[in-house]
Amino acid sequence: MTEVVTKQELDEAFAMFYGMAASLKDLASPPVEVADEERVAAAKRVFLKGIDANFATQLDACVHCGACAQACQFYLGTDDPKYTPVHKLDLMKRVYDREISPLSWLKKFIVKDITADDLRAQQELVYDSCTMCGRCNLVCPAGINIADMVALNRSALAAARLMPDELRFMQEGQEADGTIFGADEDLFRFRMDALQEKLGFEIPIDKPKADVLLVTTGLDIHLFQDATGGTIETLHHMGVDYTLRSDAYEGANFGLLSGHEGTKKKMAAKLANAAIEVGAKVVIVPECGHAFPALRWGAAEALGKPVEFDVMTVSEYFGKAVMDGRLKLEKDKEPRVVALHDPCKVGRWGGVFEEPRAILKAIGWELHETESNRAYNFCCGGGAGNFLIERANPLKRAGYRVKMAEIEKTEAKTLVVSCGSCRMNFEVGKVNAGDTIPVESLAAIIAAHLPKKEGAKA
Amino acid sequence: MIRRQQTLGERLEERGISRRSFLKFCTTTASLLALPPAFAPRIAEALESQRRPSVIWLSFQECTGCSESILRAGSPSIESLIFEAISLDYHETLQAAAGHQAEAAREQAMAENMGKYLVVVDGSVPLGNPGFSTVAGQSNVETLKRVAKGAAAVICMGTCSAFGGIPYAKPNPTGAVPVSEIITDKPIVNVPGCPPIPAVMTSVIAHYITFGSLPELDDLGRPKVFYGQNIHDRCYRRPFYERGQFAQSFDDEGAKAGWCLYKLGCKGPTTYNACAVLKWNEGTSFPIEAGHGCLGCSEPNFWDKGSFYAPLSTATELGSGTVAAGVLAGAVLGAGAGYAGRKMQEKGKAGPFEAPPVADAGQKENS
Amino acid sequence: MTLLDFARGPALQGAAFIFVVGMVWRALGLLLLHRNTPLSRNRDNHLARHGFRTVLSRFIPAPVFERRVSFQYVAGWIWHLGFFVVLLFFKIHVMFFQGLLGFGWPTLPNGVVVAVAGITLGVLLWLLGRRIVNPVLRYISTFNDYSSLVVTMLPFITGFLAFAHYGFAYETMLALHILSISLLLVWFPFSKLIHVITLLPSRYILGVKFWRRGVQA
Amino acid sequence: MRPDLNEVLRRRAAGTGNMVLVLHEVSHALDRLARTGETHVIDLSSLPMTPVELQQLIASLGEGEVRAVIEAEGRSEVTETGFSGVWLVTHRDTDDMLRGRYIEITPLPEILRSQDADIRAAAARLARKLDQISDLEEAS
Repeated sequence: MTEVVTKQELDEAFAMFYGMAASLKDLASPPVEVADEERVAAAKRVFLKGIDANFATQLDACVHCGACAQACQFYLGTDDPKYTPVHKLDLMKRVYDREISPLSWLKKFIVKDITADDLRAQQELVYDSCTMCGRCNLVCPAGINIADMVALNRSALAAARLMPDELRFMQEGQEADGTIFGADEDLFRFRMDALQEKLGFEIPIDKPKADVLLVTTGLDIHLFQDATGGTIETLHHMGVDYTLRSDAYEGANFGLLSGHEGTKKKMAAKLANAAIEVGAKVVIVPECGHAFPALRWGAAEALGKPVEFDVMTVSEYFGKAVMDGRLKLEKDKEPRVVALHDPCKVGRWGGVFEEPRAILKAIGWELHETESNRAYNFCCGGGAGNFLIERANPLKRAGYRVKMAEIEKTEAKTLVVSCGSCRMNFEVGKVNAGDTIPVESLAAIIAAHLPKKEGAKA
Repeated sequence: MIRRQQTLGERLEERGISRRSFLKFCTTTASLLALPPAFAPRIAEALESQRRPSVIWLSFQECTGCSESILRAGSPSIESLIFEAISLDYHETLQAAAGHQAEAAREQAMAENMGKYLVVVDGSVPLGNPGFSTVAGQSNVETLKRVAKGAAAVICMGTCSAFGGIPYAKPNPTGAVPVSEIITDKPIVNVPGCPPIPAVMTSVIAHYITFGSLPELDDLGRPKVFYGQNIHDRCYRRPFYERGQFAQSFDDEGAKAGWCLYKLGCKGPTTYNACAVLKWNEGTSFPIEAGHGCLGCSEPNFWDKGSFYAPLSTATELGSGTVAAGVLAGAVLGAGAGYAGRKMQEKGKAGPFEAPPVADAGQKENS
Repeated sequence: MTLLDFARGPALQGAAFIFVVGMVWRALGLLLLHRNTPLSRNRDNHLARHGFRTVLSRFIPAPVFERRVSFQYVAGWIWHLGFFVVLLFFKIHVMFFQGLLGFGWPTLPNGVVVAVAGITLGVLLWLLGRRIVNPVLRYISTFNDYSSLVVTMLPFITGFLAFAHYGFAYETMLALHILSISLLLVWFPFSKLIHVITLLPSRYILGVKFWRRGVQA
Repeated sequence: MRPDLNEVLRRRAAGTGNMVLVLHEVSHALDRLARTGETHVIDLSSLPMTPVELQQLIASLGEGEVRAVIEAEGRSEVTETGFSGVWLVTHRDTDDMLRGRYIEITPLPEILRSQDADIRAAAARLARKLDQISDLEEAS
């Protein structure tokens, strides 16, 4: 592996980036003045559109058993019953009961209409204290998809222009520039040039046709260069026909995270169209949790038609390559004891579980599973854009503690992560909690275990 | 008449009936009235010293089963003693006098005992055509009103006079009603049953003579001591009910083994009467002991409460028609609600995503 | 008309009518709503089968949740099973159904049914207490939750009293028992008890959602 | 298939359980009689019991020294049970049908005693008889 960034450089970049992220709120433009009735009307439109027969059935299936609280790390971390997952759907249920429910003719007389104040109060519940990790979905005896309904709540609040300032800043920024953290094309090219220099081979950008479209993200461009570098190095090593595109390099989608539908679809469509244009069979999204669902499950929705290309996240792509022998990795002489974090958006919501484990096995590392693993994994505590929301810091810490407690129990010496924002959240959590366990990118680890001689070919 | 001025004690003495016999009667009467055995002397004392009350018996739409039950003519028993205690001045079936003579006897008894005599009624009163039931050219309702006017109390013997009984059952062609619907200003004791247990009447009269009042009545005007408990609670087959051992048919093993007849439609649990304790035919048996479920004959409307052979806990009106109507109505409502819901969903798809800003805010609009 | 006549006749009939109307109304109303279908490619080709697998697998909690939610799963199991055992295998109830349907089926001895009913009622009471005491449950509980629990318990209480000939007279208790069932029937379609028709479909929906994404949950 | 009659009888014999209750009541009443002289009557017809139970009850009380028969509008039987002070009183009517059955806890059941009214009537009757005898003697 070529060290594209040193530990010290990374720490410095992290400190700088963290400072920037912490000031997002102040960078955001003042919120738009909106009449309360308009907020309510817009939120209702989103709910009415979003509550389909499936959601309706599930809303009518809840018996208030309270099991979901026992799966939620924000409840477990705070013991505050208001963070009970299904409670977060109460507002939506009111709209459902009054407007769509088969009993709406009766419920209109009983259930109170929602107000703008209700919407404001809802912010804390669906942004600060929920990362839509979906763990509650798995404990629910009724199988209610609470997480996706929280996502619908976020959309409703976004429509009511009540998203948190940090996310609004990110969403507005991406709506305007197509990228995040100001990682514009110049910075992208600058970073690629720098990587190219260190890696010692040419990184294909804007090839007209390629089998694989590689996407990166502002977070990696700014900060986690090791992840991007590792991915590129491994692709190069495998001899894959890939390219990056200067007009479609941003994998993050703050439309999805903030709940802003327009931005969500716009960003997904942009990447999808680019993939179609280069004739990609596979789009590799970076180690960025939500970039995967945004494209894997969102591309076809954004275009309004099925898409031909596959979408894989880095760990999935290389994991499959390892599993079917296209990628050989060198075993470490002294195996390291590691724990693996399955990012919610890639694991529970994406079905990528065995691929990263295959990689760890291939390099001979000893994986100590956390008690909750694979689909039952705990969130890092700051997913779904929450790592940017300043006022949610205490909640993030509570969530982090729950997660880290499981990791500590495994007695692993290193935590392997293949998600930038998880990694970011772990780093911040470590600083706050005084933890020292190293958190490493899976992509960088793969690159570090590529055979020295050019051997394996795709 | 001289005889009527005598007390019971004098009459007993005259007839050579011993005090022991009388004590025996009083003891068994106390136990019928569910009074502690210690009450027997008080009953004895009262019966001995009181003048014999005059009793007028009116028969309307009835089958004479009640009279038969009371008199049990073929079997004079200790109960017949009560006829020594009363002066039965009018009873169409029993009295020797007939025609005008009989009516005259009644008028005389009424005049002599105005305000003090007892009226016993068996049979229901038709309010339809007066011709449905008349005696001596007088419709039942007229007779009842006339006779009851001077009565101290009315005792309704049998389900027909107490609750309307079988003439009252749907479709009630004669417009029959129970006595209580016509007479509202006199104390009424209902002694329902088809027929009623004879001892009940003697006991009521004994009570009336002893205490000068009617026994305690329940909300249906029945003496509580006889009608206070349901047949089920005192049924000797009750243990089988508790164990869930039910005869499934009248000829199965369970029936032979004397299991509970609940499943065969026994109305014991909802029928308030003393049959299970006093029994019939001088304490020989009662319907359940004979192997048939209770019909509930002493309860109001017993004839119209569904099959005698359907268990009590079954629904009487619920059927496939109800369900079909429900499905239909539900389908209409559901289709309407579904349509309305779809319209709301479609409404959500119209309109902008974001709430429009206040016009003069001058903020950038980015939707 | 006595209370029992009313209960056995119009009350039960009316309640059953409302029950059927409500259930069909809600079921059809839900089915007729627009249903969003995803456009993205599935990771799994046997969604229907796997959806049913989720329907079944959710009857027991995943091992990782056992420690925290086993109690309520087990409590739920016990009282639901108890409810059906008492409803369907008590002799007198079977007689009721026989009167309604024209056929019956084997029953359990009364002693067993009484024991099951006692356990069921005990669990229900405990769940009620838990709903009041447990902070999470107290927080999320609404009138719908408490009323549904009480309305579910009433037939047990009245049934016990009627069977034991305790409290009011038998026919009054029987009438109250039938009325409490009527209340349950009326309350059913308009309360959270509707989960009887929505819960398993809800699991199926989530099962399909997860399996589609390659997650066996 | 014919039911096993013995089995049926055994099951019937299980009964209402009231037999033991009655025995308890007798025991308490007897105790009171011994201490305070207070008498007590238990009306057996007011308690549901199977015929078998009644037989058992009577059997368990046993038979004592006194057995009296009263012919008064039907036969009545008064028997002292195996427990002194506990009497079994049975009233029948002229058809020999059972009218009542009582357990009396008393030194002497009231029905056995000659009744005051009967005594008075008897005295009068005897006096009349003596008058008749003396009249006859005078006449002879």
